[in-house]
Amino acid sequence: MASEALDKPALGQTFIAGLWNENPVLRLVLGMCPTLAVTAAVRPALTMGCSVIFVLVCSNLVVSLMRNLLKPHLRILMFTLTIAAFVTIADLFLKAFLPEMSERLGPYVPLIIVNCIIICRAEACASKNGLAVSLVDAIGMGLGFTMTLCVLASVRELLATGKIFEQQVMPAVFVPWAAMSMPVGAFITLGLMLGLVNTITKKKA
Amino acid sequence: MSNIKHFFEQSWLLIVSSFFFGLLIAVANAAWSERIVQNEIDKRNRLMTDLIADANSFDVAAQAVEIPDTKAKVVKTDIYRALDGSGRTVGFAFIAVGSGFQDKIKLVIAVDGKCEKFLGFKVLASNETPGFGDKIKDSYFSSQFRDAPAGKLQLVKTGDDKKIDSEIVAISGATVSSEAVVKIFNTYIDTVREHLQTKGSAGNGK
Amino acid sequence: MILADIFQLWSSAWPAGLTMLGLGAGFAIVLLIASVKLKVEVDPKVEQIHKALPNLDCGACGFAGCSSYARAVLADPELIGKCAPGGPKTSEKIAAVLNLHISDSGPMRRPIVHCRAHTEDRTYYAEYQGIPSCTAANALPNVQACKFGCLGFGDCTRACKFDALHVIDGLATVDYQKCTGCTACSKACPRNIIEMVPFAHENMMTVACRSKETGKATRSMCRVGCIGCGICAKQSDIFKVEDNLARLDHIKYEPDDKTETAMNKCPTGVIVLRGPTAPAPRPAKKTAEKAPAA
Amino acid sequence: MLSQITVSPAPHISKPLSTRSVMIDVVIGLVPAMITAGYYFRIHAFILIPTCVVSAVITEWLCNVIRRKSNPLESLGDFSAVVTGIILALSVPPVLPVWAAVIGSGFAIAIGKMVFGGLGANIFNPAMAGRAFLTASFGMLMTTWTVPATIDAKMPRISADNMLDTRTQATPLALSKQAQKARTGADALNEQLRAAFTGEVGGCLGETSALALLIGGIYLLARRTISFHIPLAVTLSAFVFSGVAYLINTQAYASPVFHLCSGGLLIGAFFIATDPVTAPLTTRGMWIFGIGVGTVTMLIRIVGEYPEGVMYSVLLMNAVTPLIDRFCKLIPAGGRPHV
Amino acid sequence: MDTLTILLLAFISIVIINNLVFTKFLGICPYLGVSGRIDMAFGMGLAVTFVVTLSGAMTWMIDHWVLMKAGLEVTRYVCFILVIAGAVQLVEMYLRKFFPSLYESFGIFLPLITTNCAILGLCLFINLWEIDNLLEAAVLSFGAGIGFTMAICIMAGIRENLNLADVPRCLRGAPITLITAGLLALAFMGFAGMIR
Amino acid sequence: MKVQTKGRFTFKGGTHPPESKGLTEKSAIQPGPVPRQVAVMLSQHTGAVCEPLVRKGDAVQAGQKIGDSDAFVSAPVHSPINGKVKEIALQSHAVLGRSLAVIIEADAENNPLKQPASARFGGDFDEDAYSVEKICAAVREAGIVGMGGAGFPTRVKIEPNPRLPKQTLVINGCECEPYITCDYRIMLEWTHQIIAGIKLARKASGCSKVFIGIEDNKPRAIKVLNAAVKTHRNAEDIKVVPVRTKYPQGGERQLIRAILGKYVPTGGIPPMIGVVVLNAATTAAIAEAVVCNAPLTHRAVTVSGEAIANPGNLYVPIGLPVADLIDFCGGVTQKSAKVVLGGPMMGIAIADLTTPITKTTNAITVLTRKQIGSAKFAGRQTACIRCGRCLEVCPEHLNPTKIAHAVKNNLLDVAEGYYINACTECGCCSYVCPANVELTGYIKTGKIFLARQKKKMPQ
Ligand SMILES: Cc1cc2nc3c(=O)[nH]c(=O)nc-3n(C[C@H](O)[C@H](O)[C@H](O)COP(=O)(O)O)c2cc1C
Ligand SMILES: Cc1cc2nc3c(=O)[nH]c(=O)nc-3n(C[C@H](O)[C@H](O)[C@H](O)COP(=O)(O)O)c2cc1C
Ligand SMILES: Cc1cc2nc3c(=O)[nH]c(=O)nc-3n(C[C@H](O)[C@H](O)[C@H](O)COP(=O)(O)O)c2cc1C
Ligand SMILES: Cc1cc2nc3c(=O)[nH]c(=O)nc-3n(C[C@H](O)[C@H](O)[C@H](O)CO)c2cc1C
Ligand code: SF4
Ligand code: SF4
Ligand code: SF4
Ligand code: SF4
Ligand code: FES
Repeated sequence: MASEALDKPALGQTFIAGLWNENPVLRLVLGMCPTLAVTAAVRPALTMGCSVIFVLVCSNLVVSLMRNLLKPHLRILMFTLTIAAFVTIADLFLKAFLPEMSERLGPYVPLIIVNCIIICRAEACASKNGLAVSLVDAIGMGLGFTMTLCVLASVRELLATGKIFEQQVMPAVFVPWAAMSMPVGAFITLGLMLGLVNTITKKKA
Repeated sequence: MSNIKHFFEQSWLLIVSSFFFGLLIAVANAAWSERIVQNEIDKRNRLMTDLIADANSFDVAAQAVEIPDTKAKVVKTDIYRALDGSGRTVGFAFIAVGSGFQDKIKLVIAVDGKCEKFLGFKVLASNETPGFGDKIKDSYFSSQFRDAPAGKLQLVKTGDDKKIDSEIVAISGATVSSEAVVKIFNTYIDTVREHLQTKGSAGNGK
Repeated sequence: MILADIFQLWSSAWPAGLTMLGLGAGFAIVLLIASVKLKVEVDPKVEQIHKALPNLDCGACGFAGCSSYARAVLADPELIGKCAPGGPKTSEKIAAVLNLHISDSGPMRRPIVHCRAHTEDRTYYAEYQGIPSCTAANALPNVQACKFGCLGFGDCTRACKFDALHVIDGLATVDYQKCTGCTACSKACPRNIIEMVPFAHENMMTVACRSKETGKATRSMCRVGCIGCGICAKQSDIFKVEDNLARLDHIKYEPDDKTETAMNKCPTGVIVLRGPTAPAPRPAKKTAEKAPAA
Repeated sequence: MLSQITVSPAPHISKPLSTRSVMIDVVIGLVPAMITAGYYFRIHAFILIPTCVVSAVITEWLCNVIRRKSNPLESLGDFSAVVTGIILALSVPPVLPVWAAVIGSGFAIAIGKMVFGGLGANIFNPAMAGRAFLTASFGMLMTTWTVPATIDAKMPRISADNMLDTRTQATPLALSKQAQKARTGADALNEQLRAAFTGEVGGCLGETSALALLIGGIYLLARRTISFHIPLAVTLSAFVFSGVAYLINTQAYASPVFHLCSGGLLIGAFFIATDPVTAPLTTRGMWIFGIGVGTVTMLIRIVGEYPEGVMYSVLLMNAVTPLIDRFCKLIPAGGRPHV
Repeated sequence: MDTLTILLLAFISIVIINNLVFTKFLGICPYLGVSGRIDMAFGMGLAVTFVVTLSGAMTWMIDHWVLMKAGLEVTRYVCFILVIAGAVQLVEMYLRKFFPSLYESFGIFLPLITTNCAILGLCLFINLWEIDNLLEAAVLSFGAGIGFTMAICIMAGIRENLNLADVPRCLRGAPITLITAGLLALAFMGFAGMIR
Repeated sequence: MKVQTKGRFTFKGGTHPPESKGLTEKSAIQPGPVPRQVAVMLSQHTGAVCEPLVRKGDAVQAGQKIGDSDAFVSAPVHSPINGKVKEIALQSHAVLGRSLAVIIEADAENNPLKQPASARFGGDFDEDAYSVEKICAAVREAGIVGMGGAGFPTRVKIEPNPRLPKQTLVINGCECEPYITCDYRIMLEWTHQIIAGIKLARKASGCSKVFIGIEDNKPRAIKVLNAAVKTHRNAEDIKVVPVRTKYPQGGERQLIRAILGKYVPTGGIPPMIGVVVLNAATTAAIAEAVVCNAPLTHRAVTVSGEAIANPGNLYVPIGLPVADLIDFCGGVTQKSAKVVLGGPMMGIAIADLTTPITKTTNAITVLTRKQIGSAKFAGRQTACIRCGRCLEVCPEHLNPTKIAHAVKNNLLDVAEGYYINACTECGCCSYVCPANVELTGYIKTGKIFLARQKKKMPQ
């Protein structure tokens, strides 16, 4: 308990950490599957990001509430259960209100359940901190994730179709690079992006 | 006894929360399931309306019609009847599935009220390669099916895609996907026409 | 009205709720029984490290999950810091667990490089065109005249995981601010000139040379090498000259006047202070024999 | 007197051979293919080959600059980027737009080679990686061909839309694919054999003339720039595979000789699969690699959906090259040491 | 086509043509994390194959025989993940207790797998593809595991080679692995459309 | 009867560097310079270093033992000249860098040039006069070590050893290194001495078969030895075997493979398969030691290379500085770029010309920049292009590029997995590499790393 009080992080710092220093995709290299799968265009990426924020916030809150009741053997099971429940709700919501997106994202919405980011935050943050910190952490992490997804998706969408948010931005003579919307484009763009981030952070250090 | 006590000590939280979450999901489902079902119907209806211009409302003309697949399997599909404002049958539509270049292709196919002409198709779901197979959605390909005679179609590599007949000109570079679409048409049309004509749902343009 | 709605919801929701209840209870029972029946004893240290880890089983460390990483770290402490989600905090915790067993009394040992010659101080007979590695160069006879001094190809730099050692003008130089005393550099040096010295004082004095050549030979090879003249030994008895080389007993070293004088009187200036706040050694005398050009 | 002497580990002499000389040999080996490309496709060849070479070289230079190499020009001296550029140019359709060629060579060098650390480090054949990217991105452009200038000086394009007179103008392999689908007409393909041998058919710039490629290949073999294992394994396994198919149904499947002479099989066997960087090191590994390339090529040609498979089969076998190398580890002359 | 051919084609298709890693982006985290050495990669592959086969079949059974019958499809995700997590944990404990050597060779990878989306992903895809018999679901699951093993072993081989290369510093580790995976995906496009 | 001089036997791998033997192969062995000062290294062999037996200022006689050791694997050293011990000090040493040497100032008046002993050996030799013990003792006391390279004490090699019984004696007259011709000249000029040495070694080691392996680029040596063997009694089992000219045919593992078709186990030594390999010069030294009771104080050295004004073969005292030898051969021309002790493939490049020659120094090769070729000069090295040439030429069937790159990236376990310790450092791989990767250098370095790691070098 004492140590918990000791390294109780400042809210602002927690928030920023999620955005950059501990950005789940760029720095922790977690949750790569949705990152790759849904970033062919910005719109599904954004939807995915929002769903993740929703699940992250809810599960962090619930876990934070339960944190003193958790028993070691069933801890991970509890997390999984909580997350799965909220993912189901998010999935139902998408089906009900954004049917197009739901179809596009397909099984990648339920796959949020096993997205390492969420269990990671439940374990590393929510199970050790109070409601406020957990909430801020969830939002920070979620936004970090969403931002990264959107950047990646805009690069890919731009090159693959010449559009962003389905709006034409490239001049008409531009011939779209179909490969960018294929797995190749996903892997390579993300790889180069991680490389770029590595260079930037190295320089700062 | 102490075992049971131990058990509850350890896992009451899990049990209670599973129940709680079960309820939560069920409530969400109960609240939104109608919308979800409605969404699907809306989408189908929208596509069917696109195909059958005069359609005003739809009803089910035949349920679970069995279509003999090429893989010796049997697939079932519903046939919907489109009615115009005055209640006349203006066409029929059904959902058809077949394998494309990469994955399954799901189409909505429409025929006219007498089941003599196709009214075209819309892609409900497909996973074809962007830039290749996904051109089946493009109008220059799909418009070839509009008003084509409702019978066996044929895929040709070269020809006039403006001419409306039973010859469908393949998309260059995506012969396979084009072929898949034509094949879906051919798989379904005989059974559907037979069904409609023998069951008497078609032709009595009332 | 509201009650009716709730009743409505409830009646449609209870099967789901009950199923989940069943599932949850079922798993709880099975796992609990299993955890008792199938318990395997593990090393408590592994357990401790395992606890310090985030338990994500994400595989980012390159191991098959947290428990195998825990075992690996215990076996090889150099693997600390591979857990990306845990970050530095986790590394510190693991270090804490491991350090319980390394607890070491006495002053911290830190490396001292027993050479003070920079490139311009040394004699070279020929240009070396081989692999830029001290070990490779040391296998050849004449990469530089002195067979005892630093070669400056930085095998030690590459061995240091903490970026605490750099070759500056051909001489390996320790950055004592960053050095953790891990001994990696001293094991890497093929000439064995990096000694782990117990730093009883902030800065330690040393004879930065290992050359056993005669004074004359040393002079022909290096402007700053120890010539074994014995002046230092006359000032303080912690110096001893053997095999043409003065040695300083680091254990006995005290920063007093005698050692200070010895340092200042050394004709080649090879007695120097090393440590985080050590002053720069006095410049080499230009009078020493100039080496023939390489 | 001895002021210029140096010391270094043994040995102190070396064979008068350098990476550059090896690469230049390959360029020389490709000259016949480039000449036939120029002869049959005229202006297209004269534009595409220099474009690819120049953009490959510039990309490598740029990557070196980005990596802050002390001398970004240094690595250009080994000529490997030139080879990559030429091979990429020779393996694209003659009518590929120049901008696409630039993108292709850029991808080939930047993603195919430099991100792995430059010469020698790449896992995949850079030229083929570039070509695969082009195919995935601009499928239409990569399947649009032209009639050789010697048949029709206007060089009309051939693509699926305007295959006016299929006998003379479609690429041989497209015809073979059609025959496979129709399950008839493969025997007629043999008429094309002579044209495929000299190169008077549609196809990628450098692949059409089996004769030119054979000359170049034999030059490389004679100069010992390449060893015979890979070319032999590729052609042999392709021959066997297509031979079996041919024996099963001569109407549906073209003859093995036709398969060897058409498409990219020969340029693949002699110049692409032999890229030392991306092929196995050991002799046994080379056999496995070659057989893999030949078999997968034929698998794609005969069973798969694409008319040609050299590019994919080379890339696939490149991917397993490290595994091949690992499992074809040499045993020391004195046996494995007993420990 | 007889059943055997269909199963065989389904198997080949999921191993090579619709490889989970290269076309469906599933299981990328362990694919990046545990592909450093071939022996580790192989162990991981085996563990995934084992678990995915088990859970593919089990979730199919639960889905078809329980949930669909009872109209409880909404709880599908929760049930799936609980079944997977529970089964994995049980198998791990069991192996550890009774087959320590087997546990050492691939059991240690099991906990890593619960949070691996290849498993849940495949179960969801089986549901999406409307596979209607248990055998096919099992074969598909097994094939998916084999496909993952193949992919991760290839990558491990490549990475062992890259250890000896001068890869730009900022690209070492995950970035170069991703780029390589991209090129691999490009190479595997050669098989596209081979089986439909 | 026509003598077969074409070699049919060889091994898999190897390469063909330019032989460059024409520079010296016609020059007979002549006495070297009159020494003013010699530095006799106390460590000239594999095994324990000798303790000096003399002190500064002592007067020494030619042939006097001046250093010895009690260790089994060691060999004493002797003064080659009359003179006075100037000091015992560190000297440049080709292998050890700096090592203790007894520095002897020559007695200016009383120092006759030593002549080779070959004159004392005629058309036949009767080894029965010498018992096995006597041969072994004489070989040890004379300080004979292998003169073909590693300098392993010869007594240890030929002495009967019940654990490793020997059946076959192989005499290594290949001299596969470019430039070097001293063994060739010895075989031509000291033919009968060599055969006497062989007979003695055969007797001591208890071998029943003897093969003299000679590369087929030395047809004269093959003919001369063949003829000489015929004049000897009890020499029917001594066979002269021409082997194919290919580097490193003279490596003992390769020679055994070529002649006997047997493989020395990896990490093992020839006695494990019942074989002893002796260099031709070593046999000559054995004969001299046993018959004339003369210690090993002089040896034949080839001084060659394009940068040497008058290349030749010299009979010189061990301990003579390299500079004296080079000067005696007319000094170097301006183009010199590298001074190598030994041949260009395995020799050691030195820069301190006061380095004395040792028992194992068979040549001094001074190369010009042109001979060195593209290698080693900055700008001509590229990354490995994985061409596989190094694998092709490696006589030990290793994967040099994998090993070297593993060492470069400090992955010693990988290097070990590719059998780094099986490398004989022959240099073939570096020689053929088009990318001029320093394969042999890296492998050598890797072996040192490994040895240090194994020993866990105490600080
Ligand atoms: C990357 C790639 C993706 C492709 N995707 C499709 C596809 O989705 N649908 C299709 O019919 N053909 C696709 N093709 C082309 C087919 O493989 C094949 O070449 C073509 O169908 C042959 O027919 P054609 O006569 O129209 O060229 C693709 C080709 C490539 C290179
Ligand atoms: C540790 C060691 C032990 C050896 N023991 C024997 C031995 O017992 N008998 C023998 O004939 N040679 C022995 N040798 C000598 C080797 O077989 C070999 O002849 C020697 O290393 C010289 O070989 P080289 O000049 O090819 O390098 C030994 C060598 C070493 C390094
Ligand atoms: C690569 C290589 C080449 C060698 N070439 C010769 C050679 O040409 N002639 C020779 O006598 N010894 C050569 N040796 C040394 C022999 O392996 C072996 O040590 C020697 O013949 C043993 O005889 P010794 O103990 O009398 O020196 C070579 C060794 C190696 C490793
Ligand atoms: C025999 C030989 C064949 C080559 N083939 C190719 C090739 O197909 N594609 C390519 O990009 N580079 C090729 N190269 C050049 C070079 O090896 C290649 O760019 C390297 O992969 C770059 O690291 C070849 C080189 C040689 C010696
Ligand atoms: S201290 Fe040793 S390892 Fe470091 S540079 Fe000097 S010689 Fe090399
Ligand atoms: S290797 Fe270790 S002891 Fe040496 S300088 Fe670095 S931190 Fe200090
Ligand atoms: S010879 Fe050189 S370039 Fe060829 S594989 Fe060996 S190290 Fe690489
Ligand atoms: S130096 Fe070693 S690795 Fe190279 S060829 Fe010779 S034995 Fe083989
Ligand atoms: S997100 Fe798919 S395995 Fe981690």
